[in-house]
Formats: sequence, C-alpha cells, structure tokens
Amino acid sequence: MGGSVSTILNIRMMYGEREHMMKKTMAVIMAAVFLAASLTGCNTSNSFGTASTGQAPDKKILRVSESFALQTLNPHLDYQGWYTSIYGVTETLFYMNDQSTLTPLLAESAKADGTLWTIKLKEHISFSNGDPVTPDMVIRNLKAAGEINTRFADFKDYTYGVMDQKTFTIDTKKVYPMLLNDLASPELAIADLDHSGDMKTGLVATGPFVVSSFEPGGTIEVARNEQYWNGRAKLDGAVFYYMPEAGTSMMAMQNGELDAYTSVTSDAAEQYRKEPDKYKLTTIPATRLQFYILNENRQNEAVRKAINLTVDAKAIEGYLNGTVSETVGPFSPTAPYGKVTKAKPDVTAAKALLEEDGYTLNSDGYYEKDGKVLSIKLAYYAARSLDTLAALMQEQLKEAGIMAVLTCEEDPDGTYIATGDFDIGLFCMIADKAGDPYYFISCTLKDGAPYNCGGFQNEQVQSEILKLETEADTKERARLADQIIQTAIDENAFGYVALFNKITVTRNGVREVAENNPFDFYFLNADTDMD
Amino acid sequence: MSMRKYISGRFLQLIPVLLGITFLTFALLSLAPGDPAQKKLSAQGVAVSKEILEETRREMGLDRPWGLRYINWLSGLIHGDMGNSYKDGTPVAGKLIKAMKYTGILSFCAFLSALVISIPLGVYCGVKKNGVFDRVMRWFCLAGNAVPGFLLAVLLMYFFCLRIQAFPVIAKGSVKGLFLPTMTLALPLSCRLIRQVRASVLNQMGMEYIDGAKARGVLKPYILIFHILRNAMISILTVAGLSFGTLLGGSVVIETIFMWPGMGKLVMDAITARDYPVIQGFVMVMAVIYVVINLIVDICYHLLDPRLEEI
Amino acid sequence: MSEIVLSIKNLSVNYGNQPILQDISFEVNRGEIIGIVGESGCGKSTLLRALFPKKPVNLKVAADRILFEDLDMMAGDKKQIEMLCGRGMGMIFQNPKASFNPIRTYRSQFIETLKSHGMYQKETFEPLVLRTFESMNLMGVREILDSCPYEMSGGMNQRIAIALSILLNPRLLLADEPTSALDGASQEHVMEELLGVRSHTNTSILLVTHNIGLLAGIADKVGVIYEGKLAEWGPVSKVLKSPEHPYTKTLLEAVPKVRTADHIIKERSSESILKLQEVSKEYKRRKMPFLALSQIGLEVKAGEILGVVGESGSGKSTLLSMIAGLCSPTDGSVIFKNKIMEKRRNRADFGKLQMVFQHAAESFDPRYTIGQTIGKAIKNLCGVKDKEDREKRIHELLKRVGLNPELTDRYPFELSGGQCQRAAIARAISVGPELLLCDEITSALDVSTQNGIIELLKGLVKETGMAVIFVSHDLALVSNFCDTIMVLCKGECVEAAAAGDLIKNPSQDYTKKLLKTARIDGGILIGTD
Amino acid sequence: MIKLKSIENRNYIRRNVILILLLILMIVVISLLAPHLVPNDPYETNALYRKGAPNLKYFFGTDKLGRCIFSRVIMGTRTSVFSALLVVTASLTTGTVLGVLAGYYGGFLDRVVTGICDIFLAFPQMILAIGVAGLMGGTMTNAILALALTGWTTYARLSRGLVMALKNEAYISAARLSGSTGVEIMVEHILPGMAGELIVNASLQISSVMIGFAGLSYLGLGVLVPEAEWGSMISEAVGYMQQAPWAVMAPGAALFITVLLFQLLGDSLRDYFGVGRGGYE
Repeated sequence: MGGSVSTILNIRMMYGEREHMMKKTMAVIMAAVFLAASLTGCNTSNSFGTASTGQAPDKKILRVSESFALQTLNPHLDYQGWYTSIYGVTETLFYMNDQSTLTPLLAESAKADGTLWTIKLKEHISFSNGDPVTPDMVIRNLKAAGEINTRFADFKDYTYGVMDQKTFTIDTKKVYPMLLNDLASPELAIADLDHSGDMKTGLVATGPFVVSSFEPGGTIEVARNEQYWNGRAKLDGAVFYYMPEAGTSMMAMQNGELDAYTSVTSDAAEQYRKEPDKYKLTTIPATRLQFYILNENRQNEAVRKAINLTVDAKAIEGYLNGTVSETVGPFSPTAPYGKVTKAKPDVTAAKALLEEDGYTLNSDGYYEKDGKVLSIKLAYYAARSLDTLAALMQEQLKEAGIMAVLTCEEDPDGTYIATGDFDIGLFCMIADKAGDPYYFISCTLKDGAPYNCGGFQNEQVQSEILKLETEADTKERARLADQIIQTAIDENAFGYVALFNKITVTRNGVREVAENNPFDFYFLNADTDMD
Repeated sequence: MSMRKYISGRFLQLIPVLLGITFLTFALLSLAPGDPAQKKLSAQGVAVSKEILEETRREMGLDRPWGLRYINWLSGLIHGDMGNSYKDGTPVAGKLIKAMKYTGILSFCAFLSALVISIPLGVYCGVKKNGVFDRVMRWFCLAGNAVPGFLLAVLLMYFFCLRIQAFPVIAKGSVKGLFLPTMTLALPLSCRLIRQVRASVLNQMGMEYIDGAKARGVLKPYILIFHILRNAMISILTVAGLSFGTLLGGSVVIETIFMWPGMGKLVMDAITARDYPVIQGFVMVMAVIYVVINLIVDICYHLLDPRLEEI
Repeated sequence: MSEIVLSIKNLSVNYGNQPILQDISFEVNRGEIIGIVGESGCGKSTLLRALFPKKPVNLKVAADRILFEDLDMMAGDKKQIEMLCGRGMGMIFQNPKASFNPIRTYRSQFIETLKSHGMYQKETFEPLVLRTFESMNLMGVREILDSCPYEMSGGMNQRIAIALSILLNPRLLLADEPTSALDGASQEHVMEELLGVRSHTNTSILLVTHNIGLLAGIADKVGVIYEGKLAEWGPVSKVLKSPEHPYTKTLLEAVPKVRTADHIIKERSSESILKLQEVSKEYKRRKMPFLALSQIGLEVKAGEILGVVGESGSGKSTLLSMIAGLCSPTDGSVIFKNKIMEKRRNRADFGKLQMVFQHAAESFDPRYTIGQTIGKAIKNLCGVKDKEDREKRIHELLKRVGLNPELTDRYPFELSGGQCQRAAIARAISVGPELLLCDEITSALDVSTQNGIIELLKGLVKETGMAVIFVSHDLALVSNFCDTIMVLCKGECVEAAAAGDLIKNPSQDYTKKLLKTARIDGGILIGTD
Repeated sequence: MIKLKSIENRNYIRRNVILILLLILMIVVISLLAPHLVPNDPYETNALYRKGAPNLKYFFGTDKLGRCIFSRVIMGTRTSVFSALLVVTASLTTGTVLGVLAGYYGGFLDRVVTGICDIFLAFPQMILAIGVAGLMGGTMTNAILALALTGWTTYARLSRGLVMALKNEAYISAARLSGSTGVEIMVEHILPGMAGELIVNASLQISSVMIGFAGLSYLGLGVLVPEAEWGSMISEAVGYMQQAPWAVMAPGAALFITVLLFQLLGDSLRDYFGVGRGGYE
C-alpha cells in the first residue's frame, strides 16, 4: 500500500511543476498519460499466465475441456482418482469394460476362498519411470487410500500378505464378494509412492500418459508415457482445460479450439447434431439414476400403483431431449444384472384404479374422496435437472387427476430423506458404482438403509439381501438382484425413471475416448487417436 | 494532519468491522441448510452411508458448536493461518492469493479502460451540454446500464470469437484472453462513470471562480484542465473508487463465462460446496481490500482538496 | 490615447424579455472614479455586466454607442473585444471568494493569467508581483503566492484580486460592490487600495455600491440609478450636498449616522430578564480548541434594548444561539428570569424567549406558506387549538408588523427580503416573548427597509415592554436606538456601557477604531463632528 | 436549499416525468392483469413445438420445454417488477429511518449505524446477495432478502448526509424555537427536504435490483425453475441462443425496456428536483 500512497503524493508535486513548465497544452499530455497507462496495464498481464499452447504442427495433441479441476494429483484423495484416470495417468488392478463387467488390468487373476483373496499381478507391469510394480507397492497404495479416503476406510483394516514377486493376499475378515469391484474403483489407483513426491506437481503411475505440466485448479497437460508396460499410446499428448461453463465449451468447440469433451448439455448436443460432418455425438446411458421413492406410510397401494402407471418415462426422455434415457430397472441395460420388467404407462387404467378406490373426479379435473382432493407432496432438490423432472411429472399427474404439490429443498438428506415428509421423493445418485448391484440395493432397499425412507418392508427381500452379501458367483448374484428389485417395483415402493446419458462429442477423426463405457471415470487411453 | 497517524487510525477502525463481518458470516453459514461433509462426500453423486458421514463431519470439526469453531478460527487467524479448504485440503491463504492475482489484474485493466473511456467522453458531454453528442451519450449510458452482465458477456464472446474470430475462446492467462472480460466489465462501469463525470464537470462550470477566471481572460484550455477537470476529479475519484470495490468483488458471472479463475468464481464454488474456511477467508480479504480502497480514495480526496482538514 | 476611456450613449439592457435599464448615457475619463449607487435589484450590477465583453447568455444589450477608448464595443471585431477581458477592463466581484479557484495556489493562478496574455517571463514574474503588492502595502509576497485562497480571509482575497488585475494594467476597472461582503476594517483597506490604483496607474474605476455613504470618500462623480434610469449624475459634492432627485434625498437620510444626541434613559422596572455568568464556548476546529466565547457576563432588564457589536467571527451569533438554547455553553450558565436554563428546553421555556435570524427567507421552510409556519408556532406554544381563532390571530399579527394579511397564503420565496423579515418577527412575537434575540436581522437588507424594521422593533418594545438583544456589525445603526451597547472582539467582551457614555467617551481603543470607521460611513457625509 | 430551475424548463421536465410515469404505470398494470392477458398457460409444456419459431399461436415462439415465451414474459413482469419494488421499498424505509435518526441525533446512535453500514458495505453487494441466496436456498424471498440486505446501506448513508446538511438550516432552528419536537421536525421539515433525492435513488436502484435478480438467476440462485422470471428465462435460453435466438431476445428486451424506463425516470426526476448526484449502486 505504501507504494500507491507515494505515487499519489507525487501527483500533487507533478501538478505543481508541470504548471510551471506549461510548454505544451496540458490536454495532450493528460490524454497520452492515460492511454500509455492502460496499454502497459494490459500487456504486463501476459507475464503471469502460460500462453495457451496452440496446435503444434507435427505433434498429435488432443484438446479436451473438463468441468472439474484438481488441486493436487493424489489419486487416493476424495474423487481425484476419477480425474487422474480420465487423464490416462493412473490405472487400477481391475477395470469395467463397456459391458460393465470386471476385467483384469494390472492384475492377472484373483480367487477367493471364504474371506482370503489371492491376487496375481501381470508379468511385465512397470511405472512410467521404469521401476517394476511390486505387490508390496500395491499393498502400500491400498493402505494409503484406506487412510485418507473415508469411503474406502475398510482397506486400512484388511490384513495383507506377500506370497511372491507377483502375488499377494487380502483377508477381508468377513465375507465380502464385492472386493474386486472395489479394487476397480479409480480411487484405488496404483502409483509409485516413493517417487511421486507430495503429488502436488508430478505423479509417477502406470498409465499410458504422464503429467507434463500441471496448474492446480487450472489446465493440465499430459504426454505419452514412453515406458508404458502395455504397448504405446497413439497420441503424442493431450491438454485438459478447466471450463466449468457449458456454453463456453460449446463455443470453443465450434471455434475449433477443442477436439472432444463429455457431459455435453442437451442444447449443445442439438447444435452438434446439425453438423454431422464436423462432430460425432455418442450417447449411452451411464450409471447415474433419476428415481422416486413412494411413501408407503402415506399413500395406499392403489394410489401408488396409479402414480407408477401415470409417470411416462418415454415422454420425460423426449422433453429432456437426449440428456437422459428412460429405464425400467436402476442399472444400465448392458449390465448383466437388473433385468426387470414394469407395467407400461396407462392413464385410463390409473384413473380406473383411483375410481375403484372411491375417488371421484371434481369440477376442475382433480380426484377427490369425501371432500378432500387427492393432493400429493412431490419433494425434490434443484440439481441434476430434477427440477425439470418434477415439473414434467406434475404435468403428467395432472392428466391423471392427481394434484402434485412441488416443494424444493436445498439439502434433501437433511430434510425429506431424513424425515420421510413426502408422498413422492425424487433423488438422483450413481446406482452402479463399480459393476455390482449390491451397493445400490444396500443403499435403498435394505432395512434401515439411508434411502429406504418410504416405509418399504419385505421379509423375503431382506433374506435375499443377506444371501446376496455373501454370494460369490456373479450369475447367482445377478439373479438375486433381479428378484429383489422386481419385488420393489411390484410393491410400488420405488419408480426408476431414467438414467443420465454420458454424451461425448468428438471432432470427426477422434476415436476411442471410452465414449461407449457407461462409467464417467474412463476417457483417455492408449488406443485414443485423432487424424 | 500527519498522514501516518491518519492511516493507522483508519486501519484501527478496520478491526471492529472485521470482527463484525466474520462473526456475521460464521452465523450465516451455521444457520444455512446444507452440510459441508455431505456436499464433499457426494460431490459426484455417489450416496454415502451414515457412519462415513459422521466420521467425515468429525474429521472436519463440524460437530463442535459454531461459536467454538469461530473462536479457534480467529486464534488461527492471529497466527496467520486461515485454515484449510474443505474441498481439497489446500491452505485457504494460497488459493485466495492466486485468485486475488487474477481478479486484481482483470479489475485493474477494466477500471483503467473505464477511466480512459469515460473521462474524455464525460468532459466532452459536460462542455457541449445538450448537444447532439450529449443526447446520444445519455441514451447510450442508460442502455449500457440496462443490459445484464452475463448477456453482454455471451453476446460479446459470440460476436468476437465466433463471428469475426478476433479472439480465441480459450485464452485464459494471456493478453488476448484479457480483452473480452475487460470490455464486459468496463462497458457498464463506464456508462455509470460518464454520467458522473458529466455531472461534476457541469457542477464545476457553474462555480463563480470560473467567471472570475474568464473575466481575467484566462484561455479556454487552461480553464478546462486546471479549473474544471482538476476540481471535478474529486467527485469523479470518489465514485470511481467505490465502483473499483464492486469490480474487485470479482463479478462472478464474467469470471465463470470467460474461465477467469478470479475471486468471484472461487467464492461461488465455495458457496455451493459449503466450503466455510474459503468463504471466511474471502470475506476477510474483501473487507481489508474495501477499507484500503476507501483509504486511498480519502487520501487522494485530501490531496486534491486541502480544505478538508478535520482529520 | 483619447482622454475619455469609456463613453456610453443611451444604452438599454434587458434580461430575456424583462427590461432592466433604459437610455443610460455617461462618459468616464482617464483616472476618474465613478460611483454608481441604487437599491439592490435596481440593475446597477447588470450595467457592469452589460459593459463587460463576456456577457451572461440571456443578457440583451442595445445602445447607440459604447466606445472603449477608440474601439466600438457594439460593432467592433469580436477578437479584439475578447482580448479586452483582463487586458483592457478588469472586473472585481462582490463575493471575494469568486475571483479565485479556492484549492489552487495563488502562484499558479497568477502565472496562468499572465500566460494567457503572453506577459509571463519566469525571471521578471516575482519582482513584478513584489512591486505591485508593495504599492498596495500587501506584505509577504512569497507566503501569499504559495498559499491557497481558502486559507485567506475575504478581505485579503479581494485585495489580491485587485492586485492581479492591476498586473495586467487595464485602463478601466469595474468593481461590483467590492466591499459590501466585508467587515469594517477590510472595507477600509480595499477603499484605500482602489484610491492607490487610481493614483499609481491612472486607471479609471467604475464602482457600484448600495451604500451611498461609502462613495463620499472615494468617488469623483456619482450616478444614482432609480427604476432603471439614471436619476442623477454629477460631481460627488453636488449630488451629495444638494441632490435634485427626491429618491437621492431619501437615500441620504437612510444612511445611519452615529447619534450623538444624549439618549433619554427610560424608566424601567428593575426586574432582570436575563443574566449570563462567565459563559464561554469552545469549538474543536482543526484539532486546536477554538475559544468562540470566553467569560461573557451580561444582564438584560425588562424593556431594555441591548446592542451587541462585533466584526464577523467575534462570536456574537454563538452568544445568541446559546441564549436561545440551540447550543449549550462549555461552562458558565444562562439564567433566564433567575432560573438556570439547561440544554434540554421544553415548550414553556421557548414561549418566553424567541429569535429572529439574519437571512429571513432561509428561516422559513420553503414548502410551507407564511400562515402555516406562524400558525404552527401559535399551535405549539400558545396551545390555540381551533383553526379560526389561529387564523384571526395570524391576520392580527401580520397587520401589527405592517404586512397586509392576505400574505398568509404566500410562500417565502414570493416575498421580498423586508417582508420576510417582518413575517419572521410576527412569528417571534406571536407567543408574546419577554426576550427577543435579533441576529443581524437588517444587514442583508437595503438601507431603507432597514430603517422600517428598526422602527417596527422600537414600536413593539414600547408596546409589549419585552427586552431585545440586537446583534450587528454596524455600530452607527446600533447607536441610534439601543439603550446599552456591548462590544465583542474575538470572543471577549471589550466594553459594555450605556449607549450615550460608550459613544461619547469610549474607554477601549478597539471601540474607538470601530467608532472611527462608523463615522466614515455616516459622519463625513454631513460634516457633523 | 433546493435550487429551483427556471420555470419554463421545469414544465418541460415535468411533462417528461409524467410521460415516463405513464409508461411505467402501463407495465405495472400489465403485471397486475397478467393472468388474464396471457394467451396460453405459461407453465404448460408442449413437446411437439419445442424451441419453435414465433407464430400466431405463440407470439414470441416457445422455449426448450415448449412453453409459450410471450405468456411467460407477461407473467414475468409480475415477479420481476414486484420483487424489485419490494426490495426497494424495504431498503428505502429501513435505510432512511436509520439514516435520519443517526443524522439528526448523532452521538452514539450515529456511530452504531455507521458501524453497521461499514460492515455491510465491506461486502460487495453481489457477493453478499449470492452468499445469502446460495446459503439460504434459491427462492424468490431469499433473493429479495439478499438484495434488500445490501440495498439499505445506500439510503442510510445518503439520508444521514442530507440530514446533517439540513439540520443546520435556519428554518430547522426556527422550527425548534417555535416548539416543534424532534420527531415533528424530522417528519415535517427534514423528510420533505430529502424526498427528492431519495426518490431519484429509489428509481435508479429499482433498475440495478432487476439486473441483480437476472444475475442471481443466471447463477441458479434466483427463482425456482418453473416460475416465470425474466432473469432465469434469459439465463436458461442463453444455452441455446444459436438455435432459438427469440428465446433470449424476448425476455432480454422486456428486461431492457423496463430497466431503461426506470433509469429514465430516475434521471428526469433528478433534473426535476435539481438534486445532486446521489450515488446509487
């Protein structure tokens, strides 16, 4: 501050002497001073940021926009693993292929008897600095993740053992069939903890790319990992810009400054569909599910059934033009589990049900029973376009004579989810976390589960859930899961509306950016290419 | 009037204001719905069980009453540590300084270009009162104030980047990237400033000493520069100083659209993610900046108009 | 060059479409001082503005001939006329602060002016200014040049303005009431200076004023303007001694002269209305405590008129506002009918004590009519609830102060200065106070209306027997009708005595000086002692 | 004292002010009768005609969900204009009352009020508004509260300054001497004296509040999605500006015209009352 005070002091002196000098008219000098100051003001600024790397002529650099930016490169912290995986820098022991089935990556094979799992690593896997990946390093990674990531806290309690150069054992103390699915989550990436320093500026891992420059909370550039254990990346490198504003990404794409990006808004998608020669749009249902919980303590069977019959997921998918795909069950159609059926939407059948239950249509088109209009409380929160979904459902219920009263909450978990104060409760969450049905079922259908707040109680379902907890064979697990979910649908406790689409836009000639993989945390890989 | 005593006096006034603000923000944050732990854990929409939630809350120290948290935040502050951000654990001070650099540069350029635009135009309108140019400028300024910032930003970007390809869309950090956000901030600001400059110029022209100077046959440019503009600078400076404060608030909208990682964007994300330490730090820094700006404006005030002696 | 500097032949001037002056003709010879006198608003300042090359925008000037030396002002070429500003004719304004930009040093404004006329050389600048200042016995050139106009008093500003215009050595100097805003002492300096200018540089001066007494000591010829015409013109001795036009006669009588006849001591009841004991008041200005009043003691009996005289800044208005309760003394106490008055006054206290302010129009809220404001005073203090009764009392009051009653529905700015002051007095006496405080109530008025107000006051005192404290800077006026006089200087009471003794044998020399200046205004004129 | 301009100039300005007031009255009437003027239901979605160009049925075309933009703009007047008026009246009354009390009585009360003002002024208005709206949840009442919370300081400082100036006028002391109590003086003399300046600022603040609402809506903190409010309509339509420019232009023009009218009102009132340059932010 001292600086600016002194400059102001000498303004006063400057006025003094200049008056004496009085050579040229002051008007000219004043204007010149202002112009000079504003120009210098502008170009001092280019000394601070890194000028944007234009398209280097010979090198193949993929330019991508991402709506999230990392502060540090530590893959185990919170969700940062998702992004180190997107940047093609980190890999996990197993990964989910496009059919969301578990496939080995760094690991060769895994088998379990009771609670003891033996996992064998692949032969020639190595870090980007050439050091081989040892079981001991893998175990240290899993423990580190357990320490700092509360969602994987169990990993710090498991007991580990090293069998030989390539195999190690994990004892999970109680039967936990979903261990391999956990090992496939990007948070459990394997990094070289000895040479990555504090992971603030660099990261040594096994992925096809290495970090070449990283600006916390801003742009990150990756280059081809010359010592990649699994072949050679086709691209020379990639740049990931932090562009939170969807509109800006669209304009950058149209302006030729971007080659690909994901989570494309419906408006942008419609714009890209207009120019098929330039852009390629890939839309697949991903793992984020929009569903509603019907409160069994408040509405009887007939009303809930009528609601399920009225909500028309196909029409909703139409309105949200391309951001979501209607779904029957909570899981993506390509997954091996979640093969369930539900009744086709049929408003007349719904009305018949209501009339059967003693409701009569009143003058302004709503059903009422002994003087009271059938008004149901529809609670939602204004994120993940649940607000548009609520508005659309309100319109559809109106046709069936059901008056839906919308209430928007800022924090669903603190309000209607906790208190159960709703007739229909909208929610949106990731249903298929790592290629296994148990996670969603334990969150929404199990007794006392956080999102089982609609009074859903079924002895038979509870016993099936218990069995699912310990069932190792994947086919049997799928059958059990299907049966559980089918009962929930038949009992009209839940209504699965739509799965968010993973929309990826790529400039023509860009291939293999995991655009067909339902999971959000895969993007850049060795096969990604552009011409 | 000793400058140092005055400045230190003003800074002393800062202490109660700071205490007031930070206490108000802490109270506001604790009353607000939404739980930081919940926001942090389910950032990507993955639902989380109750125990994990409880544990994270304990880890973040949210289980203690907010009064207690306020006190140890204050004690931390005295040792110069503003605590760490909930979102990614990095120290708040670092994040704020980096964001401050970006916002500082953007605000400075916008403020300067606003001055360069509005002072000459304002003076011309004042001197040529009710001429054609003056009327046109009046409508231009009224219109300039009537366009919301984000609409102006998108229209400018659409026109400059897509239509005439003058500027790249992704130009964060470079001089070219500075032009569009500066213009979007500078235009509405200069609309307000032109009106103010015109008003103070007219005000000065009505003063008696102008007749005195004319009677002595002083030439027109001297009257314009040394009498009218010099005295008018006092009120121009006050309004400009105040508007610099709002600029420094980092107009969130402009920074989001133009990917300019300034303070506005930082605090906007912090609010949605209920990142209390960052919000606290931001509020503190803004209060200090605001008082400093007022101080500078006052000092210039006294330099330009020595009559105000009651320091 | 010809002897006649300026000759005007039947000039007529109007503002927009409102005629102000008609067929004015006169000539000004080199080195001659012409005095123009007339009531305020009779158009004497407009005459100066009409003569000056740069005219206000809506001033329309028509004349057969206006010749400045040999340049025809009406038809001459524009450029040359423009050049006259400052070089040919200088202008001195009534408001001393008007000639300089308050926050820029004199030096920069002097240089700027000289430069505009291409007369500035760096080396000769300071000696030139030194010589001119010496000729006008202004001391300390360097300090003056480096200080700012706001730091100087009104008088100094005016003298420096004259010095600057002399630097450009104009042939004619137009002075528009240069002294009316100044107090006695600085008035005297400015007059001497103007005489000095005439003798040193043989510049002729056109001096405009509303105070005819002033011209006696300075002007060679005098012109009297009455209703837009030149009612009288001639050498000063003829016009002042044996005026032809009746209006000039009334002007002469209205000038207050120091009354030397002995004052009849009215018999009064000994009951004391107001007593001040060692009252003093301290303000905080520029960090240093500024003693506005120190240890003032005074006593006023019922029916007594106390005159308080002092120059501006002597604390006389502070004294009044303290008595009225608008501000509280730092120490000492105000005793009203032997009850100590604290700062918090209730309605009963106000009922017995009222005040009239200097600028009458400003003492009325512009948004209410005269009737409403007076009505409110009656409602609050006399508790007269119903409307008709109040209406009747207002009419009665207005008649009593010599205003016709249908003025009640008129707004303050629709009344003349004199009428406003009478209405203010009506409001003050509406509650029948026992003490009336008058804060320079006549100094903003013309001499003729001034006498009217004084007569009204004397009548009211005789009628109601209330006491009056009359504050003024004009000793001559005060000596005419006050029973006792108190002289204030810089917050201290210099002298206080019965009017007669104070005039005849003043003990303090400050009072003697005041008397001398008061005599110049009125005394020389008639030649009595 | 109020400088009264020359008479014929004032008639011209008065005619101007009345003309603008009429136009604003028209807008207020539109917002009052909105539910009846609306050609079709502003909330009714029409899947077949999404982002449709303006035609006879939909004068301004339709938005992303096929809702009639014309009717939403008409309904929007109600939310935008009324909430802006609400904010301004709230901040005008609180600000003026506090400012006058602080200015007239001075002393401790004055220090407290200026202290609170400093605290609120240390927050840039937009950031405090975002803070309150963001933390308390994005509803209209919160947005109104947020903007009112930051708006009152302008009036408090303005009225305090004016009272300090008016307090020493001769007619105030005269009124005190003629027995009017403090409150009477404030109501009868001081408030009318300031009315001009306050009204000018109020009308200018209405326009900046409306722009503020639009900004809040753009950040998703303004009004709830289905409700029709110009700010949220603009921010939603900006996304598909290239496909359906009318979706942005219609609410944009409506906001532009209304804000322009209030600015004009403020400007001509300023000339009418001949008051100085009150700062409005």
